[in-house]
Amino acid sequence: MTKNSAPRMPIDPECCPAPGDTENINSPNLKAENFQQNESMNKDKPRIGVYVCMCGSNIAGTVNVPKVVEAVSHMPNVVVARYNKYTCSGPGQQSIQEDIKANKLNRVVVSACSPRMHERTWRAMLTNAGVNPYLLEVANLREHVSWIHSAGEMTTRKAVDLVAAAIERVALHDPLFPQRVPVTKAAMVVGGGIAGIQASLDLAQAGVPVYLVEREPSIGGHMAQLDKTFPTLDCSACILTPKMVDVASHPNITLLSNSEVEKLDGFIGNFQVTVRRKARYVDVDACTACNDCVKVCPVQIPSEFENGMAERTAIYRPFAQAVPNAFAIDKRGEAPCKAACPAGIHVQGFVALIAEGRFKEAYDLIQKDMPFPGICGRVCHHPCETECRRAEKDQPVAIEFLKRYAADWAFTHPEEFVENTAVYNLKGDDLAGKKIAIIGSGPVGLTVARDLAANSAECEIFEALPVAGGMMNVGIPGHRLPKQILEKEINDIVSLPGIKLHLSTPVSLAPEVNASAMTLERLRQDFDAVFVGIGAHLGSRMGIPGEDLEGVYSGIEFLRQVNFSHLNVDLGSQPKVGKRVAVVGGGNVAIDAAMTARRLGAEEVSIIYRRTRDEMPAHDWEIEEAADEGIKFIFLANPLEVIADQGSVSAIKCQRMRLGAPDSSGRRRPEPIEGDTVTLPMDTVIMSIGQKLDAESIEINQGSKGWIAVDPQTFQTSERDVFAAGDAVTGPVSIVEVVGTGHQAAESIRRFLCGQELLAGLKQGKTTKETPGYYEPAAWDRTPRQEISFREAADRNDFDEIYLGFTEDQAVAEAKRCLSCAACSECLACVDACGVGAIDHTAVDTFEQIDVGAIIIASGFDVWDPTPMLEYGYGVYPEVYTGIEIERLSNASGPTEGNIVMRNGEKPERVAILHCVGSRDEHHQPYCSRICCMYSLKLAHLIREKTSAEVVEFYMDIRSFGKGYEEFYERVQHEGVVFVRGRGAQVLPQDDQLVVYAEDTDLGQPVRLPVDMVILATGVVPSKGADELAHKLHVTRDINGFFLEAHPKLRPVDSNTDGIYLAGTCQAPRDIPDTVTHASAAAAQALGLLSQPYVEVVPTIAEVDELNCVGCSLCVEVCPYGAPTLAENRGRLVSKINEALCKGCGLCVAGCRGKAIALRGFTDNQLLSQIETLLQFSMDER
Amino acid sequence: MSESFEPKIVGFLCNWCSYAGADLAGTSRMSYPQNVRIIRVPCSGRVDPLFVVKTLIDGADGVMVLGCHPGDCHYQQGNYIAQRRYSIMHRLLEFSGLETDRLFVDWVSASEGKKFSEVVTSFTEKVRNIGPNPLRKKAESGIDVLEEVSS
Amino acid sequence: MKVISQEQLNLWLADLLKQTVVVAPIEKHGKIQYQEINSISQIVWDFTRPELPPRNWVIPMTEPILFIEQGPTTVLKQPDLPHEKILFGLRPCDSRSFKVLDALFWDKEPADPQYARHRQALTLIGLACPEMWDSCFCTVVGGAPDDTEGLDILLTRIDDGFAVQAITEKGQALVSGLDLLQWSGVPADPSEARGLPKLHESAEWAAVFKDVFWKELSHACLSCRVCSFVCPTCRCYDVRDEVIAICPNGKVYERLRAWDTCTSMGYRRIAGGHNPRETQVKRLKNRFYCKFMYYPEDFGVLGCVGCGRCIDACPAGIDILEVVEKVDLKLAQAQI
Amino acid sequence: MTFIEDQIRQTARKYLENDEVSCVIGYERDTRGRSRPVFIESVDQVDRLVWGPDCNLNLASYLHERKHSPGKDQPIPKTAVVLRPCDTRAINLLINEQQVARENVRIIGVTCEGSEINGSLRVDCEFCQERVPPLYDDLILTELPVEVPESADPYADINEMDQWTPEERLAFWTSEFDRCIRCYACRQACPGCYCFECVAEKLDPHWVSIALEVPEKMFFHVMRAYHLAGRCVGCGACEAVCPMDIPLGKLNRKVAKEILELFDYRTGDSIETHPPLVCFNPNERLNL
Repeated sequence: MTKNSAPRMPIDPECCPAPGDTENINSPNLKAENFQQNESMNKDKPRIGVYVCMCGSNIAGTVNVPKVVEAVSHMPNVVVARYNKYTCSGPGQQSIQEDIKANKLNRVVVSACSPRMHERTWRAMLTNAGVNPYLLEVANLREHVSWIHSAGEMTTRKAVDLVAAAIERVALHDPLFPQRVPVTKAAMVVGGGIAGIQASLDLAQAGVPVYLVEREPSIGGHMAQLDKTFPTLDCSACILTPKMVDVASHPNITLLSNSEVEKLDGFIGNFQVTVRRKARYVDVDACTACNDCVKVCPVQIPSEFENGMAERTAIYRPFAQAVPNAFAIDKRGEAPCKAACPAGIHVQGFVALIAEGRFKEAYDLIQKDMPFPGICGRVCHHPCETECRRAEKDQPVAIEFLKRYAADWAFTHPEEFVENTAVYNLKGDDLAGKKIAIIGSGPVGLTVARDLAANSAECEIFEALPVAGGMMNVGIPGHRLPKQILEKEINDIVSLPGIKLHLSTPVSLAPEVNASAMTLERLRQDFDAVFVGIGAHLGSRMGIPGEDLEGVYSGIEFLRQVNFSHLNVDLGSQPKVGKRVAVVGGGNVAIDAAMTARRLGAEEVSIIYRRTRDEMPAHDWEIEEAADEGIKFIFLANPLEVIADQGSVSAIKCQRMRLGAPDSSGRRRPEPIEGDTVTLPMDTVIMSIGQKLDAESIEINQGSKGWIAVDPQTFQTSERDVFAAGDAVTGPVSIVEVVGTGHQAAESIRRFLCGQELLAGLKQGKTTKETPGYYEPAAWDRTPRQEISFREAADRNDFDEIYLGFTEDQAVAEAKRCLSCAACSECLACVDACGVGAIDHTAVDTFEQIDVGAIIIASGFDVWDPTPMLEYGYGVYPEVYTGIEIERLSNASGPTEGNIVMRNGEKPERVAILHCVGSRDEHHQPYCSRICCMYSLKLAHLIREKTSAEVVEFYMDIRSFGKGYEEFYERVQHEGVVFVRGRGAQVLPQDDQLVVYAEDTDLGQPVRLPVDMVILATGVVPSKGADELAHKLHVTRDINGFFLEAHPKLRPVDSNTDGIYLAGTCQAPRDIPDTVTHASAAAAQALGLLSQPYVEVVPTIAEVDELNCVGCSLCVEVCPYGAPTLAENRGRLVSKINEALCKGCGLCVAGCRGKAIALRGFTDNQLLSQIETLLQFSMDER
Repeated sequence: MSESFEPKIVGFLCNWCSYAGADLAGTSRMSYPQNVRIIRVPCSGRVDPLFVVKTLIDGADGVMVLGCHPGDCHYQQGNYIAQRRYSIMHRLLEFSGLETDRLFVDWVSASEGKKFSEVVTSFTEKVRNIGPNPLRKKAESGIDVLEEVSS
Repeated sequence: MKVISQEQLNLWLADLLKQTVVVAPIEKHGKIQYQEINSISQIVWDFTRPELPPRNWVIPMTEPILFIEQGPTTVLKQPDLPHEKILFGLRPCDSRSFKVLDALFWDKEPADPQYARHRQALTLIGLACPEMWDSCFCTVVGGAPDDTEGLDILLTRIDDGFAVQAITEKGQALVSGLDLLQWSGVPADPSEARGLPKLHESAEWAAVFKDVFWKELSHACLSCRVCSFVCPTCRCYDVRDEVIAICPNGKVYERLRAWDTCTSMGYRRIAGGHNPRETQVKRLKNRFYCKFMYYPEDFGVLGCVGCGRCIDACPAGIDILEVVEKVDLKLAQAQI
Repeated sequence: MTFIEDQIRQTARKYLENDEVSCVIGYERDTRGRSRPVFIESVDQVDRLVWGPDCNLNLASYLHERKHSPGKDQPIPKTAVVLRPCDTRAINLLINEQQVARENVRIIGVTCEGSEINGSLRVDCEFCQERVPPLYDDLILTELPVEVPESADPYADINEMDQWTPEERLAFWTSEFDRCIRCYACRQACPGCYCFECVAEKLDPHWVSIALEVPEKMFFHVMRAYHLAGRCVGCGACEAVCPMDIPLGKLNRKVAKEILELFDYRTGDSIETHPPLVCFNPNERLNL
């Protein structure tokens, strides 16, 4: 030990003697063997030394220290009791060490400052004196007594109680021996701003592997946004980018951009960090940063890097010098429209393409998932529009009509589609050589055929009718769906290579093999798999008298006959429609039948429905179309009998109904009104009350309602090689839903034929997404939804289409109404544009566990948003800017290429800079943000330099404390910048200008200054997400939300979790030089830890008394670290603690009912003796 | 209630937040009444609610248990479980005849020195108003008992 | 035989109450208990037997038996002398229990000082039972509903008052001042000749010690302490020093004695954790052997007075009389 | 022999005859006509089994004596127990706490008409809606369907006490605990109290004085209620065995009521649910 060497233990200068008075104290060196010779001594009867520190006058000024010593000096086991001026000082410690030797002390009570301050100091001292360091108790007489109470009896009494309790408690201490755990020689730096960059480089330079985690796609942080840096005015990018490149190229640094810390386990020297690698959708290594993707991206959203003053595309690179120099796609979950679409159409994508007039691409995109764009664009029930978020603002985007527009455009521009549009969709050749039979050519059969053919399968479609298209063709009348569109879209599919269509070829599903007919059995022999998509072509019957009469049709049969006649198919005769037609039912088929009957010449068409309009399952818009055409509705009536007159229909007798209680579908159940019937004269009756499977007995299993039974996820039937989907499985549903099930069935068939697991990776039902952070535009244009033009009801007497579609202008205008909810529209244009195939829109977040020994938090700051300070009008008056916005304007790579101009492009003539916006303000941030004065001076200089405008700074105090700062202030003053001492009170507009109102406190006068531009010098706040990060890393934050250092003066880079350090502005506002210094300091602290071979783990951990443990497993349940487990001991299960995992929180100890777990150093007996003494200690001698 | 009644209060403070908060109150010289005696524990989850019962029976007039704010626990979940334990114990003690205000459980962070001094002040005042603890087993100091038996 | 009218008795008791502490059966919390009274009107006259035995008055449930003042020289202090007390209305079985306790604590040297101090301060006035109640079996263990054993005075209810028997000199002296009428009648014998089992001599019990029936009996035992705590003759206790004050020069302890029992689990555990009576059967059997074998052999009196409290109180329905009967049966079987 | 007794005996016979269990725990009548627990180990003894409203213990408590192997290489005995609905909830608790393995227990669950303590219906039974055990292997039916009482506030008595002043409550409990003799019958009869050594008797750590005075008794009862928080099944065995008729159930019912209100939890619903004091919900902020 040498005199006058600097102390190694940190000592609070506020209360401690000058360093010269202190002695060198060795740092703790706790080894069990050090205590071997003293083991017996430690276990002997307690011999306690009590030391009450006066702490100069810090304690002694308030507490009667001699009286405290006197009061406890005769307590049992107390051998020595003394007071000294500074117990933490060298002489103070030495006197204790001498006492230990002279009086064979084996326990020590120090009554001084908080144990959080010097407990380590005393422990080290005990170690040096050969006493186990855990045989120490510290009574806190300073922070908890002398500093908060005034001198007096009560205060001294409190001190006595605390010391006496510490004496009673220390007698129960046992020697403890910390475990040693090796240190993982790697570090993680969280945050890639200048602090994180500096810390990473320092650590890497010293040979430590570093993982730099940055949540944005590029490192650089706020410094990358700056133009010049004060006071030297060197270009920010010029000094930062070389360092960024160093990070990228340093062999010891692993850069994890676009990543966030998800979870932290472990402890100092042995952390396990789980990092979420957010999906970037662009392969960083493959991306050449060529910018081709940006050219095709249809989405424009404000650039964060430019503070919203410029736009960027959804696939982007934050700035040109980004590191890693690769693009990323900004996705905010799945757009609600796409999520709602049963067929999975990339809705936002095709809408975005239409908005840019890229109709061919739009059509191709729709085509990927929807084989019938034109059909679906006309008859879809469009759940996408129901979910459209634009509806929350005004009306949903007209997605269905936009889809129709794209399809119609494709129909009218065949030259753009030289090759069959569906062919490009080729996915692979998995199924080359496989043969699949498809029964039914409806939408589901065609979808399955197309999907399988795209995988090079050979598909043969067997259609019972003489026309293809199923219900699309024979169930939907022409005024809703023109035949030429149908023809094109069906033809697009059946003309694909690998698809063969057999019309008029019915297949019997009956189990009996009928030699003459084509049967399922035979198809199964000839094909590798069979798909059944036979739809629901049989109309249900009511079972009332007169249903068999001539002039009574089922709705579905009626429509089919009419469609046949339009298709020139000779199958039965055109239905005859009388003057008065009754259509029974409330669904879409009923509406179609009614409107068709009218077109066939009926004079009076009535829809009879047993409930009311509110309960009608038909779509609202269809009901309205029908009403417009004069169709009558007779509600609350239920047919009882169709009455004939001479063999043909003459009337229908109906039961009047009323609505009763809701049934299982939630609709109110109709109940007959007894005795109330009505007879309506009718010539034709069309029964449209439901559809059934058109097959009686079939080979595969049927479900409860007669539909084909399939596995709801795989669509496999009871026979392994037979799959089914569509209406035949689900009952009648919309085309888009049928297509969706077709895709799934086709995928199952593909997997079946490839011998893959059918269920693997399938979504279990509809996945409920976590609330996605949809893109919220700051403003949205108020264009209303485009109205589609249609033919007037009076003209609609033929089977020509009712709706006429959008014009090109309408389509583009309507598409521009899209709010781009998911940011990236998933138009997939970038995929095609990318020459190196770096883009994968299906990427998902991945998780990586990284083991490190130390962590440095460098999560930085956010610029405060001054919108809440309404008096300054930020966000209201365009010429009010924040400092960082002017940085971008001034920056040569910024939106104005370095010209500081107003929004109108002209240079300002007078600019006001308001200081301390939101800082030093009890309503916002009470603290000084430290950087604003200096950057305001810098901006003033730049504005003077670039525009010669007059610059007036409204300030409270100028804080120019750093090296060269005051000189810079001087310089700016000489450059003619005007300084007004006084806080800006208000900014108001006046005649194309803004007027700043303030008080000049030097003159004591109000100031009113018209200016062209106002710059708000906003301060800094903790970065968004700092709270979450603090929770994940278990570190605490101060009252303002900055991370809290372990000691404000002596441990400014340690967090209060061992092994986690703080760098830069995450801890407090600071400028670049200070940030870099702080970061290097943090790196040095981390290096100190990482250069040790091991760390010692606290020995104050839980211990099980296995004899008394009943094995109830409570401890196992409550432990956050999984330290206790149940293990067998003498034939029963008892708890055992894994010492390496236990952190000593005592949660299990407090929970253990039988008190079979103890927390070393905090045993029940120790706490009980402390409680007892605190409450019962008497100062009176007996 | 005599004017001179000085309640005895014991506070169990978690080392990481509340004890540091109390230290901060000291460092910031934010004064509060002398009645509280602080016991440092690793976590509010260490403080078996039975300590509260025992402390009251041993003669305390009020007991405070302070821990980290929810989500800030140094040990991840200690304060959450403590919260559940005390929600039950507090109601049980009330039901057994204890005045509600004799037990105070709250969250004080390391930066809330001001809050600490405020809660101690207001709690002391409350307990002073309720008066001495009726559950207390032993007399104010053991000496009184001795005098009784030897007289 | 002398008689005393109820009125006269009340006056006498009121007079005694002025001079000394009187303990008598009163109703508290719906239970009959021997408690200190402050008015004659509190006394309950018609009762079977109090729920708790009177031994609380010689071995209180909890009592400091010594004070220890730690310091440079340790000072020991005895608690105060107990006050003189009259225990009035004791049932003969309960009075008999004092003889049982005396045998251990008082009769043989060294006497238990604290017990002796309590015992010396007591005068016992009994109240004969008018009948034998359901669970009573005093006659099996050598007692009787009108037994005078242990009493200073026995009162027996007759038509219009109480027959007074002064048993001891202390009793004689107490009633000597009273103007009592002579009565020539004889109180009815309340003993019942119902089929109570025969109690075997202590030596014979050894023969059934290993019988399996003990194990069967113990299945239901909950290892609680009810039977012992209601027993007038159970006298096991635990002693612990507890801090009552922490003074600058040392702590003050009181040495507490509190009831304990052999039926509870930790009773026989010794340092190091070993427990020779770890199983329920061993503990339960000990209770009966203590009453009927160990105690008579060591101290010459039966350890049971036949009050039947444990029969009524046992939550598991363990019946001491059934045990006696079972032993009789087993011994009879063994002879055949 | 009643309808219920006949079924209990038949079930016991079945188990013993098939050697499925080594013992059936039920009730018998003693010579004085009172019910008491009985351990039937052979078929010829099954006719001792009885049932009645005074069968008010929780026989699941006896499983603690039978949960370990009786000796080296001997299997853990299998036991059938006659249980009321509330009693069976204790089985779920004990399985959750790793005390009892389901395969070692056969539950003879009795459809419950309510049980009595000292001849009057238990408070819990007055409002009990659960007449059929939630868990059983054999369901013992009553001759007539059990009438489930009108659902009323089962905690009316507790709510009333909550309205009292603290002084009144303290006076009430002081008077009740005054006569407690700390015999621990309540604890011993409780299926949830199964520590090797209760804190009330432990020397190290030394929490409670041996003194039989009100503060010690209060500590003991408050501790027991707290330790049973979220674990008490409300079987009332503690009250049934108390020789001093202390209304101990009130403490447990108070806690059960709070647990239900705070955590929507009832003990013993299933073996998976942990008592609420063992787990937490990070989003909850309780009124402390």
